[in-house]
Amino acid sequence: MNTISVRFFAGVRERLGKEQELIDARGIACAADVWRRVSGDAPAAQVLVAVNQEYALMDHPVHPGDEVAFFPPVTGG
Amino acid sequence: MNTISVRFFAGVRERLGKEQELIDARGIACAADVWRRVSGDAPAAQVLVAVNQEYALMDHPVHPGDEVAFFPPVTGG
Amino acid sequence: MVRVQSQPLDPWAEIAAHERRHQQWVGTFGATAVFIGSLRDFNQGQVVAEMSLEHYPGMTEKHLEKVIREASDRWEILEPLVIHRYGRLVPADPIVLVAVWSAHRDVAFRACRYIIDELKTRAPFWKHEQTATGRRWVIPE
Amino acid sequence: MVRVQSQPLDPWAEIAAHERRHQQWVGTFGATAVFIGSLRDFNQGQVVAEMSLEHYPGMTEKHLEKVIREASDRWEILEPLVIHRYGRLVPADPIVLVAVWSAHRDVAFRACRYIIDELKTRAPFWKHEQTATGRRWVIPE
Repeated sequence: MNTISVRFFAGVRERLGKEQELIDARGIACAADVWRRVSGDAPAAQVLVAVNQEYALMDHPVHPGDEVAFFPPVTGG
Repeated sequence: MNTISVRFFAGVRERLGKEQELIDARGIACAADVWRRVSGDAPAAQVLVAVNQEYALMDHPVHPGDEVAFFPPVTGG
Repeated sequence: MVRVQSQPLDPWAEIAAHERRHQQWVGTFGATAVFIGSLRDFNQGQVVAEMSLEHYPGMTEKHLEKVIREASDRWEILEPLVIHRYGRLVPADPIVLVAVWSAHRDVAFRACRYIIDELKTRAPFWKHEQTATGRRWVIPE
Repeated sequence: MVRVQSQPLDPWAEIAAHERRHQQWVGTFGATAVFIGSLRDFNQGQVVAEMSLEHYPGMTEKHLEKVIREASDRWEILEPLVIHRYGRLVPADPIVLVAVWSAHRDVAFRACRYIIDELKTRAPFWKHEQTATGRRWVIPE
């Protein structure tokens, strides 16, 4: 399993036009690397990150088999 | 109607052995006078007073036709 | 709405009925805060078998209506629901219900808390407990 | 107990059912604090016709369970009930329910408030509103 599963929600999902993506783990060290790969952009302040379903920072390490998600600020409740 | 209606609740009712009493308004100027008349005692700190169903102090004026009540600290809710 | 009753109190049914009575509220509130006080079987070091709750009819209702008016002057809330039992209760019986509807969460919480706190410290009710060692008037906390 | 569901939510029936599931609680709690969040028909200057609520399945439940654990570590409470809707909602629909049972009033209020505040600021839900002028993602308050 040399891949990373990437998920997108809400405005981020709409903007990138995808819900989910499997990427090759080679060359990926942290969440910011994942973001650059899937968006072609630099990390943006208004994009939040979760690694394995827990909030993380953009410099959080990412390993093969991890699930990384990107989404805007939450509005539940 | 030259009387004052006096009511007693909870521990005060039990101690005085009465629920209600009509007293002559003559000689009564304030709630403390009512208390002395019905209990034979000086006003006590742990006895609360209501005049016409509103909290009052012992020196609150009392007039013929008023309803005066004495009771211990409340424990509702 | 204020009600003081000796009949058993079903808080969840009462709240649902209050909402049905106010169909015009539909969509106008985003927050409901509710507090229920109920009888514990243990209090101040003793097992409680049952309780009898005395009140001052007339003054109780006046006082609760005043507290609701104060809360409504202070915060933007819809008409709160306050129901309080009196008479004989057994453990687990609901004693009091306070429900507040508002556009906003913070307001609903604050107003609900205000009403129950004022009720507890000022509404003319007196609890008389039956424990294993006899009857006693409950002392305020 | 945490549940995230697309079916309509009847908060009062859910609370009553949670109490029935916990017969062993009878007489042990004296205070129940409840918060319900529901969909208003007006938000941020616009009439709201309907809403679609997106969430992150899996992370949502994990997050809510963590918040409940934190509240239970911090205060003496019985097992709280938290239910959150997702999917399509119309105005007046309940969105979220938080119910907390405790021996004491202050604890019940604080824990209930903590859970809903943490849920609002951190649980991965996103509101998408349909207004007269189109669809829009709701901006956090």
